[in-house]
Order: sequence, then structure tokens, then C-alpha cells
Amino acid sequence: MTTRVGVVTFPGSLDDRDAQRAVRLAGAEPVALWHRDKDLHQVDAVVLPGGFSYGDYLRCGAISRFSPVMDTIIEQAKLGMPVLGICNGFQVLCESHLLPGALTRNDSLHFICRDQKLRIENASTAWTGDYTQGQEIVVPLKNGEGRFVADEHVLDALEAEGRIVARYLDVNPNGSYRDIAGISNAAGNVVGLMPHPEHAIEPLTGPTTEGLGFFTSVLKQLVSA
Amino acid sequence: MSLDTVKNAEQTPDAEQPWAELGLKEDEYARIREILGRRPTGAELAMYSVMWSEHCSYKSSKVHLKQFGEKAPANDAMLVGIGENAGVVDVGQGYAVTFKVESHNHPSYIEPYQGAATGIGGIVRDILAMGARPVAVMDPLRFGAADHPDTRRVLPGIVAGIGGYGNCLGLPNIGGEVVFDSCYQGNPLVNALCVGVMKHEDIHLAQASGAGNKVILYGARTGGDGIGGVSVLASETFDATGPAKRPAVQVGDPFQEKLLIECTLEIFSEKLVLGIQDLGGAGLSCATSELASAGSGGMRVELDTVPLRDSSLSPEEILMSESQERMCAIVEPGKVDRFLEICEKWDVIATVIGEVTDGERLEIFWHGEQVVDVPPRTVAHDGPVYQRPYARPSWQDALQADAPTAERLQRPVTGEELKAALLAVAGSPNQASKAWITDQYDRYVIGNTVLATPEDSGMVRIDEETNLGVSVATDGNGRFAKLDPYTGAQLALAEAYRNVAAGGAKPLAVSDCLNFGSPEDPDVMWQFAEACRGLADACQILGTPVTGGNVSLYNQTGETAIHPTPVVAVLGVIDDVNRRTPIGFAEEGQHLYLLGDTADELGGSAWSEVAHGHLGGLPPKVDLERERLLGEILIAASRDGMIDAAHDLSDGGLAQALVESCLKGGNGARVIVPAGLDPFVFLFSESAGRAVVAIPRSEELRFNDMCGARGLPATRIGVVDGDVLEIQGQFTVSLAELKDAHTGVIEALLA
Amino acid sequence: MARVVVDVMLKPEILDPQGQAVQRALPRLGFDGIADVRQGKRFELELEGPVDDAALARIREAAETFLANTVIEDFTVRVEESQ
Amino acid sequence: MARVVVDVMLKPEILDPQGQAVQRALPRLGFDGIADVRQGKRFELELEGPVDDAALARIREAAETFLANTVIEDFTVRVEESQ
Ligand SMILES: Nc1ncnc2c1ncn2[C@@H]1O[C@H](COP(=O)(O)OP(=O)(O)O)[C@@H](O)[C@H]1O
Ligand SMILES: [Mg+2]
Repeated sequence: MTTRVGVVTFPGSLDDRDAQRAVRLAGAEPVALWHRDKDLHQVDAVVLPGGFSYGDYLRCGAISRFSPVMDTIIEQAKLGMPVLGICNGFQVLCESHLLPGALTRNDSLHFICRDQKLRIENASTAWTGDYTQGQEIVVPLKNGEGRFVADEHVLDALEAEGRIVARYLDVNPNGSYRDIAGISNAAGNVVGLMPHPEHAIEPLTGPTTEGLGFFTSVLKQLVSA
Repeated sequence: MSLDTVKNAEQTPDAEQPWAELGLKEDEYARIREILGRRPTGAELAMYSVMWSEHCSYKSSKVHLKQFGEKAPANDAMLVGIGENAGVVDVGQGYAVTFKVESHNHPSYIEPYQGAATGIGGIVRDILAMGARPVAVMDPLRFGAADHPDTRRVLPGIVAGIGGYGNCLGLPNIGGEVVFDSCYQGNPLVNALCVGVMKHEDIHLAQASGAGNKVILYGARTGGDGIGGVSVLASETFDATGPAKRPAVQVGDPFQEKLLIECTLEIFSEKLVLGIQDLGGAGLSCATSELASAGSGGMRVELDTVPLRDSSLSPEEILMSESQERMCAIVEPGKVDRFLEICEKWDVIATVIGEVTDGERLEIFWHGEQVVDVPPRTVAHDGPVYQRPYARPSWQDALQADAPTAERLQRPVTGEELKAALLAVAGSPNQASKAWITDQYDRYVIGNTVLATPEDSGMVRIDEETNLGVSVATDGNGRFAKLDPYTGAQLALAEAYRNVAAGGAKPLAVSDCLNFGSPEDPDVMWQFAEACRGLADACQILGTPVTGGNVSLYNQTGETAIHPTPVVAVLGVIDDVNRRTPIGFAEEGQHLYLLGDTADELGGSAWSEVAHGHLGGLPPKVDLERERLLGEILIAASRDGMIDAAHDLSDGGLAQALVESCLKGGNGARVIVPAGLDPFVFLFSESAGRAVVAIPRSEELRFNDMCGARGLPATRIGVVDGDVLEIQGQFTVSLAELKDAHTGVIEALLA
Repeated sequence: MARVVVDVMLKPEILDPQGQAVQRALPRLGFDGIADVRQGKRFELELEGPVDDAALARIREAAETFLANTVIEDFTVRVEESQ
Repeated sequence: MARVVVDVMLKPEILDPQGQAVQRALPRLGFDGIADVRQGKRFELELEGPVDDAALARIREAAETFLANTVIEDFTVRVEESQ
């Protein structure tokens, strides 16, 4: 049976079709999930895609976090289901308190779209198993509110527990504390990532194909689980 | 104020009416009375005044725009031509593409962020209204001098507004233009383009047919914004202290528009709509009168049912409001429930506000009383038409006589001087990298962007199975058009055409945005007439019809008009986007060829501006047959895998093209000045009809044979190599030095 | 040091998409009875010197020319009451 | 109808790039003597019913769970004094 990976569409989600394409290219079956529907339709993992859900009004991810589908996702994530939040999805995960910290306005105060070099700091989460620790990749980054902030002791704990999944290299594009581009929960099944691996899966349309690993990783993880 | 009903208007024929304040001329007011056989009601007056404004009626430009239809080349690809919200072109495999460029100049000067944002919102709704999914946007921009303090106010706001709205809609920004010139100081130009894709059978038109069918207004609530904006914006000139009348500014809600897009596409996919129109300038006045006049019958609207944001609005205000993010659809009664259900799914407010009648009148009611009873065509299409006087400006001859000859303008001669000139041009605001701006735009969303900034054209894949794609480029050189508006308009088309071809796509069709000064100035009107004539003639020769566009007049500060600025967008199609040609010199060892002829043509050039602040002489000559041949060679070479890089030559000439292609590809080049050519002319002339290409050695013979057989001059000028750009016998400059000069310029000016 | 607060709100006739989004979300979260929400900005300015009339006049000017966009926004300036 | 105002500000220890940008710009515009600027949000809520303790308690809860992200923000709730 093929693995089913759900991709949630909130009102204002933009990269949902891109995430579905990435899931497909990785060899899984993408399943569209609707924000109003509590039912996850037997998916094995979930991607919360990028975009401007609810226009990013109030705070990014703040309104989406209260949608019916999130109730179920929060429940399942706590039981170990792999969940990847990309950009706006990362913001939703922080607002849902599945991940610590918050994402705030870029220090430049501008939206920034660039090809970003990252280092994979933890290759043992559900979404990074196909990378090697320390591997450097380039994927697009595009956000206006991507500056990861958290208390010093939270940051120290993230470092100590190996929960920093990826860091910005060369350029810190948004002022994130400690160059953090992505983090995971303690169990490693929930990952939030500010850059967009789903835009680096085809040589034709991406700067590289080095983003595909996130989507193939979760497949292996699910098969071996 | 008591309600001015139709009955009341009949009984009080002599009541005073504010037609002049609404921008109508005395004879126009008299025409309205004649059409109606009585005085108009307040609501009718509001509708006529906005719909007969310059912006909506094209009263000054119409007589010249006619040529685009009359001279249109026969073109099998045209599915919908001028007259609809946007033209539609067949691109094969059952796909149709629609695209259009529009202006939002004046609002963007007053409120840069919201003005530019709502400019994107408006053009996207036009494309959506054709039945298409919007797939990309572009933004041709013009600003005042780069170092002027007001540019620091205007530019960041406009860029943030375009990004803020477009990014939030999820539309990749695949290109545009940024030009600085002090002529745009009090009149920045914000043109916005959108491309949309649909299947042939999904094309929708703005028409209301079939008595009993329902009129549904959906999207945002109607508020008091932008009331009168249309007539005021398009008719008033701006002085240095700001607009004479401050129009209400509209605030955009891109989130609402995103919902409107998804909701509308779902409605289209279930075939629930007979006719559809977006609400833009003139709001409901425009939508109801245009829908009704394009349909078979009349229309009856209950204005009370319009969802309001402000319950105190009068019927006149509701009819004139330009609240954003609204659409109007004609739906069969049996499909209304499903229509409303889909709107509910997307949290979009939708209301039946009226129905199509079998009469011939547009009738609008308020609290049960009739406030409008008009023949819709008279509102939408029978506006006044002006034959504005025009005459060649008295200063034109002197301007053209002031050619940038070597005697008049000191030219660089030594290698060192040439190198300094190259760095100065590459680092001037107009030629410098625009990354600071374009990095604020999402170019990746949707995952189909094949080419985007800083490539020659923007290209998107429209079918992931077959790899069919389309590309668009926009161009417009106001300096050339000032020197000669006829040639300037043709050069704009030629450059956009060349850019599309350089990427490997076949040019199919044109949209244009004509930005000019006041039509009441005969000099400006002459520029306008010449530009239209030039563009129409050139489109005929290149076989690319104008499918639609927009006119923006009154772009002037006091007596001073902007340079005539026809912005031309060319749409092309490519069968396999994998065959696209990028601009970067990516492979060492490939040979560089210069295609086309280079003459001593520096009138209006980037060099003359940067080195001498000079504008005079004649623009480069246009040879449209040569442009077509060059295009055919570039397309064939791309299709057959003969070239790996191509960059068209325009502002800054070969020098600038080499800088850009080297930096993009991360490789240097060794270049030889061809025998008989002056090194300065070789590097900086802006002769049209040229491109530089990089060719793998294995393809060189085949490529040369093709050019020889077709009669296109192709001169081998060098090789991709190393990490310096070397002009042999003249100078070398390292990539690091080039990058230093070319990047960081815009941010330094705005910081 | 003294604190001056500048509140900047969209003019009443101008669309406030942010406030609307909040207003629509509140009932879904179980917060009823809220008829309208407007969202604006609050600036807290710490002055180096005393908050006298001259200082307030300058801040009012800064609000007028810079902190608020008076084409679409209104503002108020007030000295913060100590809490 | 009565108005309740919720002010939301970033916690003092969180960097506020917007406030800093304003602060940096002010001297360039000729406004000196401003030691610090913080930028936050102001929500104006119009209630349908009376502003009693129960209503304020509910609004405080909405602020806590929704209007502010207490990981990074502080908030205050107050009834607007009529001006
Ligand atoms: N410069 C132009 N060239 C060709 N067609 C134009 C030009 N300006 C306007 N048009 C066409 O005239 C029609 C009316 O234009 P417009 O009022 O801008 O449309 P809309 O009502 O969608 O805003 C459209 O079909 C438009 O494409
Ligand atoms: Mg239209």
C-alpha cells in the first residue's frame, strides 16, 4: 500500500499544490486535507504548507491554529504522527505549541525570496533521515516573518537536545536567533522549517533538487516503523 | 437628502445637478439629458460621470487605439480580441492564455503601498474574469531620479505593495522593469501585468443573457472607498504638492482576493456561470452596465441587497464605490444554490442583487423606488469620443538634431576609459542589479517558474505532463520614445519580442499600457498618436496582434509631462520548457557569437545618460523583418539544442549584456572586437535586432550554417572562459569587480 | 524617563482587513458578543528629556509626518499614565 | 456600545526590529531626544453588551489565547475612557 501524506489547505495556503507535487515525486500519495474537516482520511503523515493562511492577519498561523483540522493534527502529532510545517506551516506549529518559540518579522522588515544555503544539523528526525548530519543543501527561502525567536533557556535546550534541524549558512536572511532555520519536537516527528524544500525538487523549476530528501525521508521512516 | 428617483427627475427637470464637479463637460451633460429624454437622477449622473471619464471611456485615446484592430495581422491564435477584460490566445494542446497590462500610476503616488497593491489586485481580477487561473504577475515600474528623496518614499512602498499583494495571492512574480528618470518624479508609473491559463472551453465573457437569470455580487462588502476616484484620478492633473482633489484611497485585502480566486475557479469548474465581470474602476456602475450592454436583454438590480461595510452609503455612492475584491456573475436560477454553497465553502459573501430582464433597460431600485432607468449601452459604450488636436512639438527637431556624436559628447577611447565606462554603466541605477527589489517578490510559488528575474523573459510551465509553457516580456524605453514616439513604440515592441525569442519561445500576441501626459496638450497628443501608429504598424509586420491593454493619461506634474512611455508586453509559447534558453554563460569553452548588425547608434542610450546626462538625437533604427529573422534563429537554435545561453542586446549595449551574462553564469569571457568596428561602438551602441549567444563547440558548424542560409549576420566574438571579462587589446575586469559595481546600488540609494 | 504613546488606527471609512479577520475568528473560538474589531498600531516612545508641551508638539509632528500615514490613518498622542 | 482596548507589545527581551527602524529614522527626520521606540498592536473591540466584569474576563481570555502570543508578547486590557 502506498504511503498517504496529507497536505492541509487553509484559506490562504499557497504552496499546497507544490507540497503535493513533492510528495508525489517522493513516491507517496498526496491527500488534500481541508481546514474545516477534522477527519485526516487515514493519512500516515501531514504537511502544513507555506502561504499566507488567513492573510497572515493578527499573527502568522494564529487563526489557522484554531481550525478543526488542527485539533486532530495536534492530537495525532502528540501520538507520534510525522508532521512537517513549512514556512506558514512552521508558524502554525509554533502557534499550536507543538514547537517552542515563535516566528516574527524579519529583521530587514522586508519579505525576502532567495536561494538559501542550509546545514542539516539533525539527520535523525522523521523528515531528515535521508540527509547526513552536517550536509549542506540549497533550497529557496521566502518569508516576511521568518525570524525564529525563543527564550535563551529554550534555545539552549533545543541545542542540547539536538532539536535544531537546520541552520542558515553564509547569510542569516531574517535575523533568526542562532541562525535557526528549522527545529523539531523532542520526539523528532514534528518538524518546522522556514525554507521551502518543496521548491527544490525538479532541476527545471528549483535551484537544486536537494529539497526532495525531506519528503523521501518520511516515507522510509513510515515503512520501517 | 431626499431620494432622487426617476419619477422625481421627470417632475423636476430644472433641478441643479453637480455634473461639473463630477468631471462632466457641459455638452456631455446635455448628451445624457438627450439620451434619457429628461434630466438624469443622482444615481444615473453618478454612473454616467464615472463611465464617461477618461479612464473608463477612453474618450481621448479611442480614435487612435482603433488602429490596433484595423491593422491587426491575421492570427489564428487569437480567440478573444480587444474589447473584453483581456484578450485570449490559443497556445495549443487545448490551452488558452490570457494576459493584460494595466496602470495604477496616480493611486501609487498618493499611497504607494496600497496604490500598487490594488493595482495587482485589479489586473488579477481581470484575468480571472476571463475564466482563467492567474499563474504569474509582472510589474513594469518607473520612478523619479534614484537619488531624489521622494523616490525613497515612493519606491519602497510600491515594491512592498506589489510584493505584499502578489505574494499573498500566491502568484509568482516573473519579471518587470525598474527605470529611474527625473521625468517621473511626481508621476511614478506602476504598471501591472497578469497571465492566466485555461482550457478553450473555459473562456468566459462579460455578458448578461437570458431573462430570469440571476445577478450575483460576491466578494468583499462595499464600502466608501475610492468613490469618485475614477473620474477624479483620471481627469485631474497633479501639482508638486499633491493631487488637486484627494481621492479616497482604496485598501486592498489580498487574502479576500485569494479566496475570490479559488472560489471563482471552483464555480467555473462546475460550469455555474454564464457571464462574469470583475469590479474595478467605476465599481458596480461599470459591472452592471457592461454586463447588461453585452447581453441580450436588460437588467434589474435591487441596490438594497448589496452587502455594505458602511450602512450610511447612498445609492450613488454604492454605484460608484471602488471597493476592491468584488466580482459580479450571471447565473441560471437553478444553479444559484450551488453557487452560493461554493462561496460559503470559501468564506466569500455572495448575494443575489438582481436579474436579467427581457427589456432593454438597466433598472436599479433603492427601497422599492426606481433610481436608474437607462439604456446600458449608452453608459458603457456610447461615451464621448474626442478628436483632440495634436501637432508635432516645436522642440522635436532641436531634440533630434542634438545627436550624441563624437564631436558633441566625449567618448572613451583608451582601454582604461572603456573599462571605466563599462563599470559606470553597469553600476548606474538603471542598469544595476534589481535584486533588492525582486528579492521581495516570490518567484517560486506554484512550482512552475522556469525563467524569472533577471532573465530576458519570464517563463512558466503550464502543463506538467507535456511541458508546454508560455513566456512574457515587457519593455518600454521612454527616452527613445521622447526622441521619436513612432520609433520608440516600435522599439518597445521589438525589444519585448526579442526577449521572448531569446528565451526560446515563439512570440504570439501583444498587450500594452500607454503612459502619457495630458491629452489636452497637443504635443502629448502627438506623441500618443505617433506611438499608437508605430505600435500598430509594427504589430502588423511582426504578426503579433494587440489583444488588449490600457491607457494612462495625465501623467504630468504641472506643465511637464513624463516621457511618452508605451510599455509593451509580448506573450510567447514554447512547446517544451526544458528547451528554454537562459542568459547566463554557464559553460566554459563555449563560443560567443554576436547576432545582427552594430551601427554607431547612441541616441537615447544608457551610455549617453550615464556619462553625459544627455538625451538627444534619434533612437536606434528599427528593422522589423530583421527582428523576426533574429527571433526565428533564436527559437530554432533553442529547439534544436544549438545554443546554451542567449541574451538580447538593449540598454547599455553589448557591454551590459556581457556583464549580466557573465555574472549570472559565474564565468568570465574573452572577447575580440571585430575588425572594422570601433571598440566603443562595439561595446555601447544600442542598435536593435541583436543578441549575444553562447554555443557549444559541437554545434558551431550547424549554427553557422543556419545563420548563413537565412542571411543573419553572426560574428564570432569570443569564448566563455575564466573569471575575468577581457576585451582583447582594451582591458580586463574581474567578475568580482563587476559584481561589486553591479550589485548593492539600489539598496545603497534607498538606505 | 517618560513615555509617550502614539496610537495609530485606520480611518473609520478605510477597510481594515486585519480587524475583520480577527472579528470573524472570535465567534469560532467561542467569544461572542463582539460587534466590531479594528486593529491598529501602538508606538511607545521613551523620551530622553521631560515630557513638556514642546516635546509633545514634536511628537505630534513626528506622528503626523511619519508614524501615521494620514492619507488612511488617524493618530492620537498621549502621555502614558503610570500603571 | 462600549469599547475595550487590548494593547499587545513584544516582551522587552524580544528584539523589535520595527520599533528600531522607527527609532533610527526619527533623528534623520529631525526628531531628536527619543531614547527608545517599541511598536506593538492595538485592538479596539466594540462590545454588543455592557462592559461588566464578566465581559472583561472573557476579553482577557481572548487576549491570552488569541490576540497575543504570550510566548513573545505581553498584553493589557482596558476600557476606553471616553475622550
Ligand atoms: N492601449 C490599449 N491597447 C489595446 N487595447 C486597449 C488599450 N487600452 C485599453 N484597451 C482595451 O479596451 C478595453 C477596455 O479597457 P479597460 O477599461 O482597461 O478594461 P477593464 O474594464 O477591464 O478595466 C479592454 O479590452 C482593453 O484591453
Ligand atoms: Mg475588467
